[in-house]
Amino acid sequence: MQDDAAQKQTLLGADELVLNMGPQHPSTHGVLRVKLKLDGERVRGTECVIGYLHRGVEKIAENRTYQQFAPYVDRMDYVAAVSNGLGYCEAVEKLLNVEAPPRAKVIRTIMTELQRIASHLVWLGTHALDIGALTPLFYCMREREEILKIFEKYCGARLTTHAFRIGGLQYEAYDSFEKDVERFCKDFERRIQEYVDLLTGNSIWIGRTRNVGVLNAADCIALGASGPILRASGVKWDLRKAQPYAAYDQYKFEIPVGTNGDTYDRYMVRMEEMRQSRLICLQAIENIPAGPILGKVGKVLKPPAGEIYHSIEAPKGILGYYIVSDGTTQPYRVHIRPPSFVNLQALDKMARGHLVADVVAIIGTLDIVLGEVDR
Amino acid sequence: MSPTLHAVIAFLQTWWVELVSGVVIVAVVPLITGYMVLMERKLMADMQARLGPMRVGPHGLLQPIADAVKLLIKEDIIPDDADKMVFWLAPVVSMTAALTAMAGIAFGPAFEVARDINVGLLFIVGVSSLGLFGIVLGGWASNSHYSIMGALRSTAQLVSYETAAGLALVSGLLMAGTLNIRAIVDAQYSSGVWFGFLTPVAFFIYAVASIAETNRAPFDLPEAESELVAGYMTEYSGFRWACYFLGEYANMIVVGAVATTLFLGGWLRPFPRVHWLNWLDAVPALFTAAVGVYCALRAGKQPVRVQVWFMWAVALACFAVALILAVPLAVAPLKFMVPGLNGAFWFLLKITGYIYLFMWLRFTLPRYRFDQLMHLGWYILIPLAIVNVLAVGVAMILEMEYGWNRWLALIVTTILTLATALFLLRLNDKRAAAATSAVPPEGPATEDSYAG
Amino acid sequence: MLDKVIFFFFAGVAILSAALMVTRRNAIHSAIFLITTLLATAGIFLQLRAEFLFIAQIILYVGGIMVLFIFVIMLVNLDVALHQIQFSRQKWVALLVTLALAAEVGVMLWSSRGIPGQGFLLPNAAPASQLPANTEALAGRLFDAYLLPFEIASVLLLVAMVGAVVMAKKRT
Amino acid sequence: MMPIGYYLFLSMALFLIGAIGVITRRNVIVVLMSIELILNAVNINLVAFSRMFGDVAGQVFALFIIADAAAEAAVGLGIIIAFFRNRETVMEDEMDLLKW
Repeated sequence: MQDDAAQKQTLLGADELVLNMGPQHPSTHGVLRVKLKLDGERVRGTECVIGYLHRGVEKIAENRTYQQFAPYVDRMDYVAAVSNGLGYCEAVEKLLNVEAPPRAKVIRTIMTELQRIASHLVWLGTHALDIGALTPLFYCMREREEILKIFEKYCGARLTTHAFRIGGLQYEAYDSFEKDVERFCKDFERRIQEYVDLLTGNSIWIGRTRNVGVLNAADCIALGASGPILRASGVKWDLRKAQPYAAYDQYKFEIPVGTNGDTYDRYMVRMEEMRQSRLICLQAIENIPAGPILGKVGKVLKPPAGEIYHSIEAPKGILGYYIVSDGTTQPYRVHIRPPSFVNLQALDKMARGHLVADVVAIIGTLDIVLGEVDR
Repeated sequence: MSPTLHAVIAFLQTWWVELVSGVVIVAVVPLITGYMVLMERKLMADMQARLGPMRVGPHGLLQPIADAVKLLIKEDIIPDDADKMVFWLAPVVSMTAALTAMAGIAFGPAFEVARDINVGLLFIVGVSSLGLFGIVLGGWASNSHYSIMGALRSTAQLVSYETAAGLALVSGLLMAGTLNIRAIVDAQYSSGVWFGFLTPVAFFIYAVASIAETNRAPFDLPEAESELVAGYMTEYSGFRWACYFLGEYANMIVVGAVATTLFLGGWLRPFPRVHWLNWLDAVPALFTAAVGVYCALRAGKQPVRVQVWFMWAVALACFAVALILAVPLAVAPLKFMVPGLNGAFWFLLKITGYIYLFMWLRFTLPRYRFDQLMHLGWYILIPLAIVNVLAVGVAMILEMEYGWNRWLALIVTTILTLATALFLLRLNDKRAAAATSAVPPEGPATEDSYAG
Repeated sequence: MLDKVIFFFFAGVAILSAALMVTRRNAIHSAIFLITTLLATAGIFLQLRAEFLFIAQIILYVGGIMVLFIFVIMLVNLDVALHQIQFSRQKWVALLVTLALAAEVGVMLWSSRGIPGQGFLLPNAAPASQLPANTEALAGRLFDAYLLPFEIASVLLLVAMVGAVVMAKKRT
Repeated sequence: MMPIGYYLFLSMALFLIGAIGVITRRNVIVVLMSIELILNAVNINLVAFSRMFGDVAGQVFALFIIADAAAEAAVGLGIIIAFFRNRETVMEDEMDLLKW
């Protein structure tokens, strides 16, 4: 797209006006620059300029051993670090065709589901703040604090946890782990009702989100959008059910699906997902099987030459790992398919024809994290 | 002594009350605004499961002074090719408009600056609408693209909601029959009931319109942080920004005062003419005494010694005020002071309640989009206000000519207005639904997504 | 005595800001000075005990018409307008003509001063205290003797509104 | 009440300044503003005489003048916007065609 800086900016002339929602704009969830082509107040087209947070993670992976690269994975989607770690560890285990012990699988599932709730809480707080509701943010952060305490007690870190190891877990679950998770889940039921009271029935909230950023199923599939965005458009596709991994096949939970794929449906889908995750955690902590927490994996990992692609259902969507190994201790190539990067493609189609205020709501509902987009 | 000196002394003798209260307004209002900001931050914190400013003074009570000093010391940045004169003038206009409007308010039967000019209420509404210039010129002078858009938006919002507020006031004034503030409150005293209960629809419309007029809560679009950074206030910093802020909060007081005077019975105590409720006169003294006792109890628990003293000082101040309010009740010769002091207490209590509602809405409701905001203003509020004026007029005629009971007439007409309101809302929903379906989303028909 | 002080203050402000309004190059500055003139005139209305007009002037003129002016100036006042010369070429001739007019009216007022019954010495007005409440008197007169002009004025405003909307609509 | 002469001089001064504005300024908007100023001068006269004769008719008429000024400003500015959209300028000299 050629840069139309020479555009004549007339308030009255009403031909195209390029407005920069710059990298430091308060509501672009990190360093994303959106060039909005405006006709008066209506958006004619958007163009995302990304790369401000590019750290070259995939190049670094080529001269790190498999264990050394694990902490880098948490820095990509820093809001849902645990699920990144799970995806990477399972990918390498698949490469080594080693199976994590059942106890490790169950604890991994519990931690990932807690991380999904935490990630959705961050999304809900910032999304509501962008649309003007000041209070939900603090309620969500209060609940997220509980989850982060559990992570801290388990592996010492809150945000970039590096909780899992290739082949299983590093740390045994601390003794009051089950009690903490149960107390959180019991309390979370009442908390979700607080968000519902604040937002779901609120006519201004519905006014701002109903029929905003509509993406029908065909467009979703065409643009490769995944996760809550795909499910809100009516496509019932969730890797936890479609390609079960870790211990998801042992638990019963539904996949919430929306109807007309607008921001309100995506809000309802994510709220329902939080409830489902809570149910999974409750079922999981009833019987965490005893046994070892680390599979038969040597100190030095030399996976056989070859390549694999393994994807999991991260809170934002399908998170895929494509690893090519050349038999040495360091991977030949690691490519990561981040859900936020792919979902961001849908921004242009969603925002077209809406007002500037809606673009902010649409960026919120896409739930993108720039660490993941730029890698 | 020269004649001019005589003239000046004569002038001072006749007008010293007005001059003193004028000076009091200009000096005290910034302090009140500071503490309103603190009250808002504390309330917001309380509703959001956190503590709010706690660091400066006990429970953050000295925070406004710290804010004021900070704003005074802050560097005053003027954008390079901004229009110097207009850039300086805009915040001043916005602040003076709000402060002059306060001159018309009667904070109690005795405390009034502009000795009841017979266009009292209109004066307040008229002068406070001049604040609009502060916003427009501010947006224009800092010639950055964002602030011009913010200024244009807030002007459109102010102009359209002023119409709705004006019409709502008209239906209130129909009941009162006069514009003079003292006469309005006397009319409510003689009718024994507040006009807010007689014309509830007008009160509701005025409440909503006044929120929009002060750019607050669900209508705070101009400084919607998420979209246009800070609207017309983007380029302002330091003291100039404080002027804008002072103007906004003073405007809130003005709007609250107008609503209280016209709809909540000004300085009348609730149920003013019900004699067996006369013990309500003691409530002001008891209320302040209760606050004093609370502060005294809490003083012991303060961690830092200076905070203990401060809490004791606040407790003593409350007890002093309680004493001032109680003594005239008991001592016979001081009886004449009772209506003045109690009136002021009730007036301030009602304004605080009204502003508490403003703040409450700000913490809970998300923000309207600009077209929804204008849609609400023009398609729903203004027609409803017009219908309400007609309805109240009809009610007045029914009551005077045909001798209906006043309450019956007003209930009938309020139901009539609400019926039209429902009709309006249904009409709008149908139209809105038609509008969205009519606009074909530019979906795959025009452009194949696979093409990317 | 107080009346004189107030009158001279407001008159001075009015004339000064009117003069500034006419001479400013930037349209926004002249609009601001016009607003000050209007507010000063409102002050004079107050001094003449015409309270309702004082408020009408502030709300209608300054709050209504001047907002319109500033809006249009903001929309139209591009930097291209600033560079063009603001004053027409024959401004000195115009100045001369107006001063001649001023001199003529001045002489007329001054010469009639001596003749009783004309000029300054007209019957003295009633003191301020006996004046009826201004708003009520105005309303009374407006709605009985001048009801027809009142209706015509509302029709005039309606026509103006329709005209303005049609004029400013985009030619789509 | 002060002698009427003061008010006559004040309104004459404002009227003259307005007239100068109308004649010498090239920017149409400032011309329109000067006309508003002239209307204001007339208002002062009306109110002064109404105050002197104690008859409120003058003030009623002043109210009508304000209404008329509003109508005139609205239509005038409408014309200016329509003109500006076509010719990108607000200078009087360019308004030399009856139909463009």
